[in-house]
Amino acid sequence: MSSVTNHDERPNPDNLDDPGLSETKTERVSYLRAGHTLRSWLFTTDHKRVALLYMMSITFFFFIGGIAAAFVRADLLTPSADLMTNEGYNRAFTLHGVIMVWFFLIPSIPNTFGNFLIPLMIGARDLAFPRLNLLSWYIFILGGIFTLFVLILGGVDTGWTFYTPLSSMYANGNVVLVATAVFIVGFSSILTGLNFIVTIHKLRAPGMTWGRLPLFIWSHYATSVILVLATPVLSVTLALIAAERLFGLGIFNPELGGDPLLFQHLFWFYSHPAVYIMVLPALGVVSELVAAAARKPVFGYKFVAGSSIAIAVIGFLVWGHHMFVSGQSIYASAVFSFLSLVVAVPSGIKIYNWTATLYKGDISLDPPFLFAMGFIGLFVVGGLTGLAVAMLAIDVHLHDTYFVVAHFHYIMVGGTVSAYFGALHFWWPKIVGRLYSVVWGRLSAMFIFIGFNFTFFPQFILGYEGMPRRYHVYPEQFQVLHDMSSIGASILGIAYLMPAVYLYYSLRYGQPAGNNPWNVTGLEWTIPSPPPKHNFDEIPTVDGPPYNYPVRKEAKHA
Amino acid sequence: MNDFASAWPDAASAYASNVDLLALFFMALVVILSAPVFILMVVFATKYRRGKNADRTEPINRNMWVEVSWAVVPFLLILFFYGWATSLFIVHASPPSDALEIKAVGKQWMWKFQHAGGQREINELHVPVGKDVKVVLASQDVIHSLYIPALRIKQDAVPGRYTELWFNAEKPGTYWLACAEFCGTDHSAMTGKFIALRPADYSRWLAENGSDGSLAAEGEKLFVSSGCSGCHSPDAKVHAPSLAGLYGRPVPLENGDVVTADDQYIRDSILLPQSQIAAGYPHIMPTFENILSEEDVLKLVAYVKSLAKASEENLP
Amino acid sequence: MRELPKVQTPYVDRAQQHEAGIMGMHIFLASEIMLFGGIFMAIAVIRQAHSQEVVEYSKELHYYLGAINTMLLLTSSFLVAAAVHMSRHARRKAVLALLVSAAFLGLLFLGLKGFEYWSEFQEGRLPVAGGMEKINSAPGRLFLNLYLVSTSLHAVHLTIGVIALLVVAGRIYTRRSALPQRSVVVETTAAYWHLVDIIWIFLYPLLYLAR
Amino acid sequence: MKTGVLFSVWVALSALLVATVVASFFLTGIPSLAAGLSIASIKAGLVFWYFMDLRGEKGLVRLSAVVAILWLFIFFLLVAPDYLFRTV
Repeated sequence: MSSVTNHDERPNPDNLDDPGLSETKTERVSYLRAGHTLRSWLFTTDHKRVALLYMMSITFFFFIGGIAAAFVRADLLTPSADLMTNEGYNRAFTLHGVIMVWFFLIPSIPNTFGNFLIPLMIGARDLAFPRLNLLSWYIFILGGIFTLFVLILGGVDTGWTFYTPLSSMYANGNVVLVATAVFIVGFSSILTGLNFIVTIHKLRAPGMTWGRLPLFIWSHYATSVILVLATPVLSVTLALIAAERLFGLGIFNPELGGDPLLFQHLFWFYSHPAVYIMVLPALGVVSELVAAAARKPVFGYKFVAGSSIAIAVIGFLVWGHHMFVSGQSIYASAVFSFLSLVVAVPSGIKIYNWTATLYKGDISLDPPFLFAMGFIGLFVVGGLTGLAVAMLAIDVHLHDTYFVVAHFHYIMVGGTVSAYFGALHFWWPKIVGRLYSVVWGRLSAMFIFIGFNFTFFPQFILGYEGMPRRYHVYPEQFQVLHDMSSIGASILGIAYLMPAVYLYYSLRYGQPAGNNPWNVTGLEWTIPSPPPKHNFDEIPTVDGPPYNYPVRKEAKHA
Repeated sequence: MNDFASAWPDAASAYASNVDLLALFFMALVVILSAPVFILMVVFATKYRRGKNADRTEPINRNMWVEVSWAVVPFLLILFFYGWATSLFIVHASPPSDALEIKAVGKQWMWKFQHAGGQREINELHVPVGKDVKVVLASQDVIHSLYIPALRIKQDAVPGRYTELWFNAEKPGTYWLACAEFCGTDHSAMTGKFIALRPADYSRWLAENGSDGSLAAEGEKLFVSSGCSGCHSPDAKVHAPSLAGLYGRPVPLENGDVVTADDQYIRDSILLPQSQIAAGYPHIMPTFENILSEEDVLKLVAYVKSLAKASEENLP
Repeated sequence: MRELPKVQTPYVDRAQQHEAGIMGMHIFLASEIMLFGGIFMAIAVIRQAHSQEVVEYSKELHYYLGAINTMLLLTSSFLVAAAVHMSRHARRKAVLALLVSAAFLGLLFLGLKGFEYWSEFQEGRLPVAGGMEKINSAPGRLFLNLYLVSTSLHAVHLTIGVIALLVVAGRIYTRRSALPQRSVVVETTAAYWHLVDIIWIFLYPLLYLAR
Repeated sequence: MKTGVLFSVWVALSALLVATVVASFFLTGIPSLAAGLSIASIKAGLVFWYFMDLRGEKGLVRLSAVVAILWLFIFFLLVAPDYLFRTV
């Protein structure tokens, strides 16, 4: 067990014979060294390299989106408008939303860790359509370039939700360009989802039955189904908005007899399931992390696997809960409120089953597990406050307030980003072949958790007190809580930067990881770190259930 | 009047207190459902920490009944709250028929209110306490949302249709009102005051802000000045439906449907006249889409409504 | 015959590769169905809200041209289905003839559709600048807008389909795709073509025959 | 599959096309819409089943073809209560 890096033993940069410093044997034949030219990266069809391309691009977009958030929080320090104009503020939060949703959260875990791990976990040499995989990265980048272009042109001020007729007729930003950017990036999502589904169906190694799939795979399967079925609806809706702006199409324009609420139906039919695109992969990651930390099979494997599929399916039936005060029929609201409660059941199953998994485990407190614990805590708060806003009478009060802002940040940022960092800390040794400083990892896990709560918990109170979201200028009574939130955001911002430092450091000075630094199960840990280009010299045969840790029959006496 | 420093926001109506009660009980449920997870996670992480000596024999990996129970029991608890929240919501969504009616128009970026007596105000809403008040919302441009936190209610104002909001304020005072739906540049400036007055004060306020005439009277002026009377008056030569006694009655349409002549129908007939043509009349009414503002249309609706009442009174 | 191409990277055998290709295409088609689903939803809502005008303006569309176009697509679908059948039996020349004639019918469809747009423009019923003198109700214009958007989106798909058919025919002609081993390219292209046909099957009654 | 079968399906499709056009002359309102949509569904089913050869495919491919239609059905089903019962 070499998971703990001792700083005294770290390789000496002056000693060129130090095995920790120079290129190890496995590294020399790994996918990382299979071609050193830029061309070998930009035209690669290796899923592992495409995953790294994605990782670099989404880190970049996370940074841009984060800067926009910093502007927003800095401006909210005082009740008046002092840093930005009203228009500038609207552009800042719109940009924050658009970039974080479509260029960070949705591709975050699936396109990086999903891409990297799905073939490794099921014993395949690559995804089913390797060239399509690379193409989807290029499409993603094309969409990203459009967005950056909009940024240079001055941004857009509709909010990431593009509600009509504001976006279609009244907004004066570059709505068409942003719609085009999101439209393009949607195709990247669809192609990735398609690739994952076919891969999971067709490329499982012999013996890797559905009942033996890691839970990470199950949740990515569920995510892919949503990607394929929901994204096209968003695409066509954005196309209709563009047509509305360019040619006066009129579907959402009441002056022609159109209905602005139709947009909301179409938009949320995608965008509610999109929340599950963001969170399902995170749930899969946490299942892996919890099992690995406890060295035990996940409690109730079938329930946890099934709940991923259930979340994906039921997640399509609840979009109307975004429209309780929109003038939607009250009968529709009652139905959607009920269905929204139903979707809590499979999420609850996961939480309780993870907790049960820890019972009698052999629990490691390494960074990945700390991130997983952080995830569970934030996800529980986010989920249960989600139930609060699914309650009709409570939602009428809380809709479009900071309560909602806090709720979805707990799920999407607290949850998904914690899981993303958890995954990064867990599989980093596999991806780059080097170990990082565990102490710093634990510290950053704790700082992220604390900073996050500091930022977003006050927003629950703000919301209940009636602070509407997307407000630039606000009554003075809200200032204390807003300031707490902004201070928390600065802690969070620094905490997010910490891993960048020690992970980068580990690239050069980290100890070689060995095949299985955490001593856990899973096909990806049976091959060298970093993996060779073709993953498996010989396609493995699977003959046991997942998380097949030895069960201790007798009490161990010291 | 308001204690802005208090953490719990003011509740200015019985409905608001009911919502608070529901929220408090729900918060208790949140604690009940999440506490076991937090406590057990910490307990397990401490007790079964790697390297620590603990009894780890015979761990269990599945138990159907336990799993089903922790799926079903929380759901049933939540279901109880669903019933509670939904019944409150239905109260919120059903304005009493005899409520005092105030018209509100949202436009970038202000709220305009019109009282039945023709009193108008911008970004301020004066209402009497202890009376059911219904606000009919319209929007001139984009979607807005009238939000009165002290009443725990909000409702979107959607262009192209009317929506409603009602309340019965109990505590006199000045509260905050805001636009909750993002509506463009000065969204955060679209706020105002919600002023609940004792009935006597309200009457005084109405008198002090008296206008040239009631909403219906202003509608009548528009009816003449916009040219509606040219066709719709009883002595007009053009074959157009008479509007006397129309409001609230069923109207047979050309395509066989029958609709009730409510606010929305009258609004649509003015702005989208070709959409629901009354049976037996030619398609000649022009649209007033770009001629009349939402406020004007509300006045005309009030006028047509008053014609119905007038004709009822004339009945023997 | 040239040597058979090797099985590509992630696959262990040809059957697996074939099945993956077919499945990938069907999943893509599922996403296409959802794409048009948004349009169908818009048609449904407009129809429900303004049935009177939808019927009135639908009657003005050239339903017989739409019927001829439907016939062209159904026939082309038949030809393409036959091509799939022939490709499995390595009837190379038959496959080529069938694919090319199906593509030709597709082009005919596009030509006829273009003629239809042109004549509607002449009649003043096409909701584009200079072509809508006869449209005098707002919901009517909305319906025609929707007609234009959905049929042109369909036409874009059909154009892609024609190109795909011709490309596949070209690959078979130059023997870059050997039959029957690479019949999967014919099958997947055919599946796309059928889906474009099916979308038209629904658009036709909804737009042209609203009564 | 024999080309003969394909040809008879083509004949059936053409007949259904004639049927849908003829029906539009006699029916109006909801019955007309219902007729148009049911005939279209039958036609789509024939194309799916025979032309696209789902008949010969494995369950999985059939499922992926059906699932989108099912999802659209869900979409329409849940949007309906809003548009049919919207008051005010």
